Amino acid sequence: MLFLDVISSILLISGVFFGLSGAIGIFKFPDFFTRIHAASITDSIATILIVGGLLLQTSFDLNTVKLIFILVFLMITSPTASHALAKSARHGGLLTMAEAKEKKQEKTG
Amino acid sequence: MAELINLVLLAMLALTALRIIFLKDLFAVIMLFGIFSFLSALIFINLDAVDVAFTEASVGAGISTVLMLGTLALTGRKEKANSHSSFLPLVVVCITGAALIYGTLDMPDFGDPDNPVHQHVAPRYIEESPKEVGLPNMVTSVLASYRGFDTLGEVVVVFAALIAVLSLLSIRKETEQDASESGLKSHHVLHVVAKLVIPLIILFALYVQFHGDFGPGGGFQAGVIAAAALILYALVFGLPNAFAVIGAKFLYCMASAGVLLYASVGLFSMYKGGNFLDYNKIAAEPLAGQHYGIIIIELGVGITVFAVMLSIFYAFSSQTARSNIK
Amino acid sequence: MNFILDHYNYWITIILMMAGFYIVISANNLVKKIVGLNVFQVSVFLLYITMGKVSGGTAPIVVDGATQYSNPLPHVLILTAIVVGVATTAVGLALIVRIKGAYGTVEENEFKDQDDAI
Amino acid sequence: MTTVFAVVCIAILVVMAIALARAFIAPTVYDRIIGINMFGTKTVLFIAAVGFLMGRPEFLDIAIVYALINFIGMVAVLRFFEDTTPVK
Amino acid sequence: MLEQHLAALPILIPLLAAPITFILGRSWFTWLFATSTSALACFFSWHLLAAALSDGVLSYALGGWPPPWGIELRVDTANAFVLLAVSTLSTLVLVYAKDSIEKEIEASKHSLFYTAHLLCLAGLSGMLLTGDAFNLFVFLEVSSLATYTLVSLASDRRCLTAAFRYLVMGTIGATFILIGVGMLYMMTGTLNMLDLASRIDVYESSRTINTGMAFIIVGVSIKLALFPLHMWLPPAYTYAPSAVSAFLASTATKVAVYVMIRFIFTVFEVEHVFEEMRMDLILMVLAIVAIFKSSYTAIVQSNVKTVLAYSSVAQIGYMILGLSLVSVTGLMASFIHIFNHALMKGALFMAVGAVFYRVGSVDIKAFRGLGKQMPLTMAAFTIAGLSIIGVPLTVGFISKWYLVTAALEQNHWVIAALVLAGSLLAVVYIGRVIEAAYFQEPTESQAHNKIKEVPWLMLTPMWVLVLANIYFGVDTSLTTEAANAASEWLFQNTEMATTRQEVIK
Repeated sequence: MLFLDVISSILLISGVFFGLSGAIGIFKFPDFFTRIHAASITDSIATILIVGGLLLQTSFDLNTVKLIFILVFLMITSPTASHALAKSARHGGLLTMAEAKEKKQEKTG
Repeated sequence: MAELINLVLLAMLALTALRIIFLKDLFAVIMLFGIFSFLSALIFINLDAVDVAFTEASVGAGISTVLMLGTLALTGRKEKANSHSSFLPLVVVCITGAALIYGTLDMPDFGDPDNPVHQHVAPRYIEESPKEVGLPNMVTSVLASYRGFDTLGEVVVVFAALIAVLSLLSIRKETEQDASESGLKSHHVLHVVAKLVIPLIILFALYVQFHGDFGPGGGFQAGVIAAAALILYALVFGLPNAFAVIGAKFLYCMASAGVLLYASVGLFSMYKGGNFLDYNKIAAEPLAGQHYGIIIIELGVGITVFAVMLSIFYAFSSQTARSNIK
Repeated sequence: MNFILDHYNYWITIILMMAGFYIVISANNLVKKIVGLNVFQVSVFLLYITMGKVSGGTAPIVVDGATQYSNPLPHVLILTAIVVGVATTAVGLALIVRIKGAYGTVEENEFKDQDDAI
Repeated sequence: MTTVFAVVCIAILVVMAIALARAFIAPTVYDRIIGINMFGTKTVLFIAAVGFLMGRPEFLDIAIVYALINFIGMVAVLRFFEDTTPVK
Repeated sequence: MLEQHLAALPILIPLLAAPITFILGRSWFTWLFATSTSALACFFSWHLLAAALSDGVLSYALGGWPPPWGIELRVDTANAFVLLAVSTLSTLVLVYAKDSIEKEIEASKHSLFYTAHLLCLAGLSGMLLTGDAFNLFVFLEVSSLATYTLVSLASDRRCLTAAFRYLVMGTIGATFILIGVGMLYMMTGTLNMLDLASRIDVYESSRTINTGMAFIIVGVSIKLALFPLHMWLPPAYTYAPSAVSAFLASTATKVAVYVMIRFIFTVFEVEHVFEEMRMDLILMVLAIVAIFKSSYTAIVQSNVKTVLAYSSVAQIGYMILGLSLVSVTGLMASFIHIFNHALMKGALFMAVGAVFYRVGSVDIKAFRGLGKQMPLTMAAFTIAGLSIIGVPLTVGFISKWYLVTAALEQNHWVIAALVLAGSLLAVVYIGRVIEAAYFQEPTESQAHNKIKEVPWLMLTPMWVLVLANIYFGVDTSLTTEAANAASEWLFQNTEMATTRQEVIK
């Protein structure tokens, strides 16, 4: 039992670490597409780790099923949402940092 | 620990509310309102009100936000600069706030078990309802049995909202040509994922409907979640496709049927010689009667709420589609 | 000090209520008015739920080993009130859509001017 | 184990606060939505963790609701962009 | 079997009929169905009043749960009396509506009109009969939502902004009531009104209770359009369809007045509200300002419906004035005026609606020369108008008589004089319309096309109300008996409040 506790603690803490790094990322990265990259990838890994850590704490009952349901659901929807958002932003005319630089150069040059 | 979480969440909530006041971009206002609902639902969980949190999350953050966005798509995103003075409103607010603060001075301490609230009516619900009504979820017992008439009123309010929205916005069936226009047609990933997710949501709605006696949830929440599944379908695949799945006329009948189903339980108990909504009289055994009664009325609530929420969404959405095509 | 600790919850709720109330009466844009109305109502719900909490209690769903449950009655009342709130919101938003169609604006002073002009 | 849960809960709260800050002040609308989306997913995890912290994990239902409402909200936002951005 | 459920039937019948009306769709059968259910509700409320007069209080425990735990319907003479007025007016308005709404509401929305009307009736009945403070809020919202719908059904675009303003004000009012009820609940732990009354004693002079009371009174004041909070009412009544104005003006605000009376008398003790908090002074001043300010505004309006709407605000002032006198006679005057005002305002709005039906406008210019062209309608308008003024042999006289008597009982000479002066203002605003109708020549355009009398289905309910105006002005036994019983019961009830605690336990 203790062994499980240790593993789940490690999973939880590392999940939280990824979550925090993602949160810092959405402030620190320079343009929208890098920021969404930081957010979506850490979101997924943090979800897997934290829900995984919690799963080890259940005693294989209805709660386990619900946690797995949450995991599956988030794994499907979260990346989809990020993808669709990036796509929307692209359609809305948002440029990456490199493109913006290029455009600027074209204008000045 | 619980107090700390509570304090942090309340602080976040207050900041969100203050941010809403000063934002001029209405889209951001609505997004922050969604967060506001989410946060308040978190506080509800922390204060042990799981059923309320369930409802607030699905209604406040879900349905309300979707409807507000639908309205905003028609009315424009920017709030214009406010020309009239904000002095009088501020005075009114300050007076009201001062009155409320004055009122809190004699309020009982937060969370004290000796508060009058926990001493008078509630003990019976907590101690007797598992025996009298036979359900582990006391909120469901009180909602559906002790205060069943309130819930009937609540269903009627929802029904009245349908009447109001229909009298204002007509649901219009679109032609084939429009059908190709609406929906998020460029997002292919979304199409696949939505097809995958919608059955899961409906399954979950059914679970919430029938598990509401034992855990958080019940007819209202289930109705909203089921409606959310179809709203997702309509958002992704376009309104005409959603009409093909479930038509407006059918929804109207469902909405009425739900109210009538609820009331018919009451009428049946009157026929059996009890008062209105007296489930004890429905079956030979009072406990069994309570059980049947609650299952049926929860079903009635679920049906009405599902139908009304979806019809209201249809009404808003068909306006949006119309303006977009123009 | 104890008094503050025992009442801060109410006070924050009141600040929230007043923030919502201020938005309702000061906003010129109807959509924002409706948002304010919602903020106002949700804060009132918080007031109710706050009073239902018992320290050391748990959610009012019977579970083995629990002795203290929080008060279920405020929860029931607020469930009803939330539903009423969403119904009002829906009607308000539908009215806004129609007002936009009829006047071409959702700013209160602008359509007032239009009405006065007639 | 309780301490681990407590630490996890607080850490998630911090992440939520940062995401909220992003939603408050954002260079573009899309950044705001990133903040909100992140806030949503972290809330789901928070509810799950708090359930274990409080010793009543059966309230995971609410986490599921959050997850799906979050998704529907995102789709509604995308739909809003689709409806309001003029077609070229 | 029905005897046992008498208290619940006036709420349940329209409540159940509403969804059925909605499914029935658009046909004359829908109208017949809605009208007959409303008539049925009226029939039962008549029985209910009879039962209340003979037996005193009727209590009905919904769901079979005994009061503080379950929801109770509590019927006494006071609410049975108001209920009778509400359900009677509802039935008459529905009869009237069939032809009236043809001109004012799109055909596709007729069934929605009937559904919303029945929902509104159910909500108002629920507000009157319920004995539970939170249940009151729920029914308040049912009736409010239905009211917003009814107001917004008109074809004039200004009805939309009127309905929106009404919605915002109404929701603020309802939320205030919610806050107030929450504070009461917090201090007592109960929601049942009787139980609240007995437990509030224990916490006498609590600041929370007083704040809660203030919020409830302000919230209800918004709903009943007490003077500074009345801004939603004139546009809503002006731009709503005529049948709706007739129904709302004669019922919705009256029910709110009753709710206020009920809270003051049965929940908070009357001594506490009026003697310690001095609410009577505030209410009295506001009522008098309402009478003069609104009557004056009514005089300068050109839209006749707006005139009547402002007149309604003034008349609400009279009701509150009666209440603020804090005596059996004063309260009795309020109750009599609640009933009588329903009769007169119903008839007046119906007459104006009839003018709109034929002429297509309700501007005062449109009334020129109508005395000859629509003799029956204008005669109805005149008699009901005289009743508003308070001419003897009409019900208006009876209300004013009791009000003045109540004021004189307490030697408030000034107030008695002010009531009479208020009537003089009513002479002006009603007189303007009557003058236009009888003594001015029709305008060019109107003289050409022959204006006929409205269909008999519109005339009948109008004249029923007009005749009731005269009948109850001559034979006052029913109104005074019921109102007297109601107000005596309420006053005696407050003295019992201290001893009731044993009864509950």
